[in-house]
Amino acid sequence: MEAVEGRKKVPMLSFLIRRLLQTIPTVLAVVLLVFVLFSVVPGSIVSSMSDDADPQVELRLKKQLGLDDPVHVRFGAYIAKLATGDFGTSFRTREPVTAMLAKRAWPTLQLIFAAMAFSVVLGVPLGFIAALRPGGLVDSAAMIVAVTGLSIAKFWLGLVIMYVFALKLGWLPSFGYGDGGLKYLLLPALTLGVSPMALFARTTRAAVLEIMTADFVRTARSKGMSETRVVKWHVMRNALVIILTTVGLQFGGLMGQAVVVEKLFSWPGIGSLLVDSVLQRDIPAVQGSILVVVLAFLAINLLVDLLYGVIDPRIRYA
Amino acid sequence: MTGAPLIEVEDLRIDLDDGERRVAAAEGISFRIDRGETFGLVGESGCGKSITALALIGLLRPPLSIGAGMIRFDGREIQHLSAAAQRDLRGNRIAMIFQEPMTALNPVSPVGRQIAEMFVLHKGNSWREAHQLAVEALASVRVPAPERRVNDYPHQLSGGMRQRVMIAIALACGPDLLIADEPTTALDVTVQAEIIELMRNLCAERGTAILMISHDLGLVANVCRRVAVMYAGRIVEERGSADIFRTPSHPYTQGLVDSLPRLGSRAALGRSRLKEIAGVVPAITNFPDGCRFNPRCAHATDICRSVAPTADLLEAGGLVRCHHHA
Amino acid sequence: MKLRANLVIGGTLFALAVLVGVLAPWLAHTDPVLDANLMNAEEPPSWTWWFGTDDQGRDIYSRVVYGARVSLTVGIVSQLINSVIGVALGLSAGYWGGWWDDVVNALTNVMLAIPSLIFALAIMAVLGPGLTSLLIALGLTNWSFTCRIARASALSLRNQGYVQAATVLGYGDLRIMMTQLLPNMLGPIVVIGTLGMGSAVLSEAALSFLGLGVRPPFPSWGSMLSDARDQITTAPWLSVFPGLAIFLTVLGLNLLGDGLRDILDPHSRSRRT
Amino acid sequence: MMFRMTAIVAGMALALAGSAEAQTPRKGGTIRMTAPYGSSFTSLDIHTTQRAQDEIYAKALHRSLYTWDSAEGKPVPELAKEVVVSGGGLVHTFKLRDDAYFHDGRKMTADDIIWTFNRIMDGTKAYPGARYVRIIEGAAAVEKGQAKEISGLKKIDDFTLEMKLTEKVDPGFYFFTALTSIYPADEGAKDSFIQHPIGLGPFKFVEHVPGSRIVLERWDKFYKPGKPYADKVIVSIMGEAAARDVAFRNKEIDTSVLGPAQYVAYQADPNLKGTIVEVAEVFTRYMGMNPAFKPFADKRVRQAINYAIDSDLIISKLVKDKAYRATSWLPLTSPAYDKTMKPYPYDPAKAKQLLSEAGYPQGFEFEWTTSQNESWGLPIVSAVIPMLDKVGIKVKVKQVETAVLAEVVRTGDYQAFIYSQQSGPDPLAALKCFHSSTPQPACNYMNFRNPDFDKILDEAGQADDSAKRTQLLQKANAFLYEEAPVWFFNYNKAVMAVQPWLHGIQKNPTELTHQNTEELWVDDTSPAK
Repeated sequence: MEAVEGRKKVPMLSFLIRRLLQTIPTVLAVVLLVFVLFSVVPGSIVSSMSDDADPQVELRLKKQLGLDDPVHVRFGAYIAKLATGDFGTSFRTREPVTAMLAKRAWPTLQLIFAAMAFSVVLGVPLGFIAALRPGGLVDSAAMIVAVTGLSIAKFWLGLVIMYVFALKLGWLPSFGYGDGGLKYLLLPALTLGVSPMALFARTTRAAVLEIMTADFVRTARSKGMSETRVVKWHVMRNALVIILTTVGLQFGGLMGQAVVVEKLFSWPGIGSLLVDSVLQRDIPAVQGSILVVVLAFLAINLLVDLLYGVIDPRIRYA
Repeated sequence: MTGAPLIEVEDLRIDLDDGERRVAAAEGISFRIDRGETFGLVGESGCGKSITALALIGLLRPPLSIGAGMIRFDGREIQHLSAAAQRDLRGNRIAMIFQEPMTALNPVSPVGRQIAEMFVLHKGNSWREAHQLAVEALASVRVPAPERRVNDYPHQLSGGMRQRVMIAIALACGPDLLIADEPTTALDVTVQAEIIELMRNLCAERGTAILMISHDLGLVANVCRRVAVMYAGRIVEERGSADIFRTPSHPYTQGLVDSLPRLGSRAALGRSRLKEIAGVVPAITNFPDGCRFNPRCAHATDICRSVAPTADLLEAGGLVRCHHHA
Repeated sequence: MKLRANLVIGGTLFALAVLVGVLAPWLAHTDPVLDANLMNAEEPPSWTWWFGTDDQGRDIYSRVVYGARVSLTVGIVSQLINSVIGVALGLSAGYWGGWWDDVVNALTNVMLAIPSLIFALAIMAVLGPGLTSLLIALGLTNWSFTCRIARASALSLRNQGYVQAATVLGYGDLRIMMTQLLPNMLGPIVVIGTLGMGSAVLSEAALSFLGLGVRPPFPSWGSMLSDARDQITTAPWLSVFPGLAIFLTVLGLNLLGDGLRDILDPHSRSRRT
Repeated sequence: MMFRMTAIVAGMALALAGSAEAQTPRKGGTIRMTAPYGSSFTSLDIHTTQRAQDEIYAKALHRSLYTWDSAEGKPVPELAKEVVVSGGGLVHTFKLRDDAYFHDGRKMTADDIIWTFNRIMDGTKAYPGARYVRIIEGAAAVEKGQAKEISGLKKIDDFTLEMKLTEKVDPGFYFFTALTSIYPADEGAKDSFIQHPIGLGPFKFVEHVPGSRIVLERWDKFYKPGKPYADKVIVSIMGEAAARDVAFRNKEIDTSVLGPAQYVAYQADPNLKGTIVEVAEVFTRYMGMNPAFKPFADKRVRQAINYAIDSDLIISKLVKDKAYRATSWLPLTSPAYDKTMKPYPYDPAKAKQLLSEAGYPQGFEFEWTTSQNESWGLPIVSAVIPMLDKVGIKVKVKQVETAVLAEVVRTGDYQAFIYSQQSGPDPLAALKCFHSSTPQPACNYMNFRNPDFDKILDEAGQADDSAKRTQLLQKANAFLYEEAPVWFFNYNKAVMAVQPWLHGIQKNPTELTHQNTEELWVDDTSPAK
């Protein structure tokens, strides 16, 4: 008789746990990488604290911070503290890095998710529309816009957006976080969202075009379905699987670009903290910021993996 | 051949437009199928049989299009109908089963839903009703435990099961014509017979005509009452199934019959049986002048190389397109 | 038809940029660094100064022309480093498998987890600004996709008949990888490389903006654009021309990449690079 | 027609501005300042940070023993009503205010000041303010861990404090910055303090959004009657000049520090011209030359460099006149500035001649360490390179981060560097940086050692008569001109754009962004509520 594959439903929880365990080596490697990288950084650490500290004070300070210990001892100590959620103390502000990061996390999340929402909401439909009449006017226009969006230097685009929407049109505030309200979020999110939007439009178009040639689309048409229904009932969900992959990966790119956008718009996120800390040799803060970005990225991709299961039944958490 | 035919194709030409020039991928196609009749279209891949089927159901997509000719369905010309009117026929009165059940079903949609769509589209049922009808449809194609299976996704079913689902979809609205394009080619040999049997029985029960498309003359002759053989975009011979085996008139048909294994061992062999005709099928863009079979034909004469043969009526019934037919 | 337009426009733009870079000494009117004359500072574009002059009186046209050298060096060399690393790791991992594959996989996961611009920023901070640092920073941080593709192709190719035949003939691993596997995966790698060059040029601009770019006085488009941002209203030509140079070059590379993909890698239209 | 219209409107705006100045200060409103030096504040513990950025908010939140009086051009007592000097100029007795309240409502006493200074000298913390407090006798011992409390500080009663110094200097120059802000005793050591700082200033802390802004509101028990005027002060962090420009034009902020390019743009714009406030700051920009690098050991080479560079041209074309030509070390606003002094003229021939005399007729090559800074960094270096090239001197540029440059300068790990160094307001302290006794990491970055110079400076330090003292300081300054340990480039001209509705801006030469916020007020044309 015909073999029938059983339906194995591994509980999502165990999948989650396994995936979390899998990320531990990655996280450790990132910590090690950043740690080693910055153990060779030029410029003494104490000089980031005070201009002309007494040499004795400097020595005492180094000892206090454990900077005289060999690298592996320092690394061990750092990991041990990390495990308790302690990212160390900032050289620059003398605050716990954990507290600094906590204050910066929300604005960055806001910015990244707003940019992501904007780029998905605009880019995906644009790609769909373009794909419905490949080679047509809409398609050509959309793809020109998309490839343009991918080819512009981000900070430059941000400046232009700032000039146009804040100064010339006067619609929105040009900078800052204000009271955290939406109007402050729009311009930075727009700036950040343009290139992923372009990317999503292109990916979606390519995905839809590819799926439109699939056999099951022909089947759907043979059922007497209109093109709109074909797209809605059969193409959309399949395209989403591909788009979702791009979205997950693009979060990483967004976090990188957020550094530029946050600096330009005086947005108080992890990115501007990172740049500040890098320029001022505040190593604990640099390590903390990078680590948080990496953790966030891994978490988001875990979420994306879970979403796959919702969208694509072929994926079972086995 | 009594009564008005269900579908009548007259002098159909299908064009291939690759942007620079336009060539006829198939031309001069004429045949008719009566209500409840089984009709086969046989030929090597690339001979134009599948695009002919797609033309009937209105699924030709660029670069392919209908260049000339007429398709009359149930007394109505359908080749120039509006897209919406064509959609009303499609699935509802003309249905189609495809070769590859693995890819012909949407991988991210439960099979039940894919059946239910038919009822929602053509019968105006609600999704809830359609779902119930889908269970019944699954049962009718003898899928075990249909209440559970409706919620399965295609990857959870075996090849044979999937093709049963395809049949359920195709027959859901009780169409007048079922086009089956190589319905069993991708399946295990043991499953093939079951599927053919199922399809034939269901169609017979409902009075649905079948247009079966295959490279396998034996299979088609077994299922269908009449058979047309296509070569290089043209129908070269059309006969009753029994006749075509006994007295093949076209040299190509002859070759096909000769290449068939003896009765009884037919099912055991793969698809390499057509190889025994010497030479290769010409490319669409490079059809030879005269009779298109002439480069491979043992009986070819000068006229075969210059003048395209017309379709001649045979005394015993049927048509053949050969200067030297018996 | 459209496919060719991509290729032709993209190829032309990129070739033009390369040509300008190569011919810089002949195309430029003045030395981009030494011919500064503060008496000529901030002249708008004219017949004498085609693109105007900057605040130090240097000819922007000549600087943009020479800037092509720096920016394209950054784009091409850093991407070359990425491609070599990616292919070497991916190919060997896919071919040999085993523990080495695990190691490469883990490494790739780490690289994927750190956004490349942030990683490049960290490396630049450690190495200090400058062209060499930039090449290292951008060359070490963007190879994970190349690696994945190379690994996947190697995995699927190593069981092919002709590869196994080569093994039977006693070819060495290196020889098999170089002669049997590499040529068969070159298509997608070239496509990723082309698009990667474009993003490297943009990353250079971004790092310049963050204060960690190429070390002047030698001009790069990114540093010129970044330095000109305060004068966007008073002396727009300072930013327009390097900005245009970046835009056209990256646009060219993107179009070229698309075009190449259609030809070399037709099955992966939707694969992200 | 258009032009006349504009002129009339501009004229009206001027007239309005003029009459507004005459108005009595309005109570209420919000002052929206900007912090332009980077994308964050370092810390809410102002003792830990010496960045100019942080003092911007600290001027509203905190008070020190002295404050800088921009009108007088010197530090004046702030928390003391009277200062009596005795003991040969070493003992200062402060009669403290009895009406200064911390933002938690507690009255300030002498204990708070003693506690604060002891804290700053905590050697385990390396507070940058230690450099100032060290002038008090016994402070260094506390820093080294040899004593618990500074012996030179004595509480006479709650509102009388005696301070004994190690040197005869004006303590005002040491205790006017926010680095020595007075904290409430004990409160200042609590963990909560860094989250919610408490000071003596005219505004109290409301919130800090790290990387974005600090919000402060009026402190009703501030000791100056009727002040502060405004209800609220917002200090927004805006490091990007281009972004700040948009925000200022868009009327989203009340103050914006201008760079050279924007200085020109604002001067050219009739709507913005009136917003410009400028002041000569006490910073000297220069190229330091390492005497350990052989060519630079020769005075003639150092002079030749001063002759070879057309500093005036760089200042007018590149710095857009946003600087004053440096004659020697002491800046224009310094009390000991000699107005008769002339800078090195641009004379490449003379430079070549000096180089020949020094044995470098073909020139030489040196490495020049620089930051990216637009006013005293790379752009300047780039402009100088071709000028030095003309006299045969080749330059290799080494670009580093500002933080690294500070380190390079302190350790002497350079052949030449370009820098901006505070050269005031106290001329004696400024010139002390060239005294042999001053170690290189402190501020003697060129490791300058010259007994003749030391002698002049020591005399100046001992002089009781201020005219005599000034004369000696001028002599020392002229001595530096001759020795040319550096290329004297320029003194900074700080430029800030201020919206027409913000009044009371003080031209503070120590740092223009550091404003005594209680003097500021906004009229009702401000778009902020």
